[in-house]
Amino acid sequence: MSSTETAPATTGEIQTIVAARRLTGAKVVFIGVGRPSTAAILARMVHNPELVLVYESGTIGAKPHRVPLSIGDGELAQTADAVVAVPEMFNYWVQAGRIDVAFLGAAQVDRYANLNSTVIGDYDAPRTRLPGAGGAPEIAGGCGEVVVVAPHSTRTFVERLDFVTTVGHADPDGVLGSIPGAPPEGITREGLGLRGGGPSAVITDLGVLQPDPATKELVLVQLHPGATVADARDKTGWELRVAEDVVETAPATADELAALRELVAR
Amino acid sequence: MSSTETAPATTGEIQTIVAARRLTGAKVVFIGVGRPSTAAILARMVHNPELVLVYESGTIGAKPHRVPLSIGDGELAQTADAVVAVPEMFNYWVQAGRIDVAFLGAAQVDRYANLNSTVIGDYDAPRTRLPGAGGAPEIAGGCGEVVVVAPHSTRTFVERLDFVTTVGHADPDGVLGSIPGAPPEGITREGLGLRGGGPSAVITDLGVLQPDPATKELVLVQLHPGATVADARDKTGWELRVAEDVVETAPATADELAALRELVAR
Amino acid sequence: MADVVDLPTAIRELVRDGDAVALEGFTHLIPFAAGHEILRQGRRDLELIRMTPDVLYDQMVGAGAARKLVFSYGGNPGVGSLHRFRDAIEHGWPHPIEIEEHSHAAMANRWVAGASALPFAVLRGYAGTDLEARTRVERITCPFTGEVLAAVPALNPDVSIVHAQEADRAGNVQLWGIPGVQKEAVLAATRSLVTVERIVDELVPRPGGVVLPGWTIDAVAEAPRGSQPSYAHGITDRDNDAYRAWDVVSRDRDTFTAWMGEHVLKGQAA
Amino acid sequence: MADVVDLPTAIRELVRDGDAVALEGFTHLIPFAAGHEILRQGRRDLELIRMTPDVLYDQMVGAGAARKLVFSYGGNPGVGSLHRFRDAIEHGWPHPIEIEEHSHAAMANRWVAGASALPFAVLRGYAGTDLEARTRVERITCPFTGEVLAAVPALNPDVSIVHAQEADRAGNVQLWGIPGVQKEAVLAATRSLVTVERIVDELVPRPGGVVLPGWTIDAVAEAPRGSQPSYAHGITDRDNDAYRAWDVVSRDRDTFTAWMGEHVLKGQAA
Repeated sequence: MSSTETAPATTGEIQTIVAARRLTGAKVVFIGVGRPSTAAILARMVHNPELVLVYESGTIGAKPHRVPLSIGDGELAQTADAVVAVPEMFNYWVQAGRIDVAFLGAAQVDRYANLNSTVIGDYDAPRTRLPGAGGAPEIAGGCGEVVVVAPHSTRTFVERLDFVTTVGHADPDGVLGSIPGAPPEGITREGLGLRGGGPSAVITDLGVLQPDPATKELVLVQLHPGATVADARDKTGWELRVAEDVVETAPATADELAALRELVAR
Repeated sequence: MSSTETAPATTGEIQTIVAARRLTGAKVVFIGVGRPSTAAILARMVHNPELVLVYESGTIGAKPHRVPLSIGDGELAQTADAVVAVPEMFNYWVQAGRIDVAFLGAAQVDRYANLNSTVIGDYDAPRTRLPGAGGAPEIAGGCGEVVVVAPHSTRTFVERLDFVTTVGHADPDGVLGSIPGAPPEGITREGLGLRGGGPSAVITDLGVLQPDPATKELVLVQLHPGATVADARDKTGWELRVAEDVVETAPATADELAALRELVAR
Repeated sequence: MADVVDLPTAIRELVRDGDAVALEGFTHLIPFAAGHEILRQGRRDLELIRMTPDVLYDQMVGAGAARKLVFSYGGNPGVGSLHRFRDAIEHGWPHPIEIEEHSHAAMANRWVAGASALPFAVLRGYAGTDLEARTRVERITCPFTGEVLAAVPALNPDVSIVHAQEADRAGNVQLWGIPGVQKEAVLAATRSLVTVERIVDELVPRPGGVVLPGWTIDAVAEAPRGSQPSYAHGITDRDNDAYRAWDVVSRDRDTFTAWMGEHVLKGQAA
Repeated sequence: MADVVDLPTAIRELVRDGDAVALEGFTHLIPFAAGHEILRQGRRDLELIRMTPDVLYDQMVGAGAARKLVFSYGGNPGVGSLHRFRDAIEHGWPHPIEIEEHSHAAMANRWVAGASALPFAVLRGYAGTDLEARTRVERITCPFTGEVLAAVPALNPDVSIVHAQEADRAGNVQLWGIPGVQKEAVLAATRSLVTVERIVDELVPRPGGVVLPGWTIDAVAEAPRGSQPSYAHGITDRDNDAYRAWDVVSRDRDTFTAWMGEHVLKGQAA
């Protein structure tokens, strides 16, 4: 297919395509619905046909042809290598650390990639009540690494979460003071007993943030075509650190874009 | 079939037949191999066709046509209503108290129907090493009632167990001093936190012992045809209590005996 | 053996005002017909337990049947918010409800403990989160390694209700496809009801089949299409349009009330 | 993905002297061929873990391969004693072995904890028994009810080996019939091997089928009839006569040694 006949990638499409690329070398990915599911199916189509998709409904090795609306659609069970009960999924598979990569979304993300999916405002008198934890806390605790997929805006990228639903890199220097029970000098995820590596990237519609290997603070390391550092700073609710050598995201290839659009149209 | 053409029941046969009769009103029975298994299959043939047989191999509602050699014979899985993994069997079914009656054997039985299936002699220098606990401790802890099936002899019916593998009625008056950690005044099975009712009967080749409702000490309440109180006393390693109104076991009916012999011959 | 009865009879006999009631089914086999019958019978003041409240509990909460909600994810999967759930929590409509929320892993393990007659379950979880102060979790130390883990209390509802594909006339049940926590929910409850797509002469073992013997269940009721708009693997399909449409219906209190009157409360059998 | 290799290669790569090794299979699918290959390769000083040692561990203990035995029931089911097991414990032949014994419920829960990456499991058990002083069990208090329960440590062997009916060429495994603790044993181990009756082009889901994805297993080796004299449901039958005959063979040290030389140690492939 010639790219000259194809409309350019939207920011949402490039976000999905960048998420899919991160799965090129992965073995097993844990996914929820929406963009992460689309990205993982796209990765199987384009980059990594052997990628094992795991959904929290208990379907291991699902091979969906279409993007499922729920994480328990019948096609997932029908095509899975194994279907297990929910307790087994969380105990034998997630908690035991058998999953390489997990995709998670969130309503709020802080500079250490901690996540809020519980409530906006006060817990007892919420401005917006969100769905709640679901599998996220233990998925982020047990999987090898976590990739967060979220829209870049000051509503999402906040100085301080209204509620810590899921620990990313905690509060290693005590800057946020948001982890309950943590000492003033801060606490790491290892210090909390979490076993997986935690968030390795946050993929937004503007670019990619990654934790600084030493401080764990998120750093802008990559910008999608057309996005600027100024955009990213404007849409981040804290003073965003920017890498010295921000790379530009490689444009969506014709194959990626065609596969994505074909997938979404199924 | 006319009983005049049939050889009289052996003591082993009458023991099996009496065990089977105890299942006339039972709903769900947990059984091991050997005589208990034969008795439960016989009960399904003669007294209680709806009786649910559960084996610790995970087969629930097995309908064996032949007496299985092991508790995991293929016929049990083939004919079961459900087959579950061993952890589920012990956690969801036994521990949760879903089984009415369990049959257990033992190498030693004391006057409170506590059982030894671990060792004869000293644990560290055994005279005879027995197979060990298997499922017995938790089966006896969780099932509604336990029926012990054992040969009547002073080797089996002992004053004091060499090893307490399985608690029956513990040591409610401190007479035995055999329950580890129990106070001198004794301890009941309820005091140990055991939930099922414990042993309701011990069926031997001579008769039936049942715990006194108040003291829990085993009392001879029934004698099989031809057996005497003196026999039972001789073959019991403690001073056996005998009920005032010992009843004689109803002889094996022609139907029972024919069914049992047909079953064993299959 | 389970009594095989009609759905209104089963609900009348098993569900009482004030009960802790679990209608389980993880994205699959959600017992909508039974939930609707509970609403038609006017049950009130219920503690509603479910990992994923979904559209069904949105309807039950919006109808005012819930005193308390115990859950781990209150969303309309792939669509967005549960608007009645939000309205109850954010604005106390139609009346305020108590909530007790957990993570999925904790809820799943609470079900396992309940089915096992254990008072609690152990997991690696909750450390560092604000959930810990808002829910029922304690720290427990491993007596062998000294490691500190989370303990969560067993779930043992008064009644659990699940939907399955098939039962035989003795009330033995088989379900297949995504098994969720249905077995655990039935085994953990004091009373239980299974609604089924169909009653068959004999259960034929299926790949992935989970069998619940009839003697572990109180009642079985036939409810064809009883998990719609969720689905019964191999028999009905998930009605994704109905999930999307619910987003519109449920946004407005009056629209919701009218819809419930027309589609749920007026109906007679499920 | 699991490597699909021949059995001698698999054992050579996965089992080392001194390892804690579990060959599991609860009355069904007992991995005899793999155990025999371990003996042929002369592995020594093993900690042998199995709920039901059965004839296989009687052979391995009698052959002197075990330093320690971890188990819950050491009998020849339906026949009687395991004479080599008894001779080792009662008389230290061919050398003394350490034993660590549990109840079935405790061993099963130890496997669950091991597969779940938890350091311990909780059960109602051991209270009032002499086992408690002879094994690894601690008391633990429920933080919600105050009830005192038993805690047992997780099992996490260096290697687990199980037998199954089928694998595909990518090493995905399916077993059916009595599932025992095989899944847990594989998932709890650092390394794992599954021997199978046959390699197939595609795994067809079966009623009661338990699937272990190839990516959770280190190696798969074809071993037709590899669980005889136990059985592989639907493929081979339990050889009850061999279990009865073992009672005679194993009673006498010399008879045993001769039998092993002829039937196990001289053999080449499994």
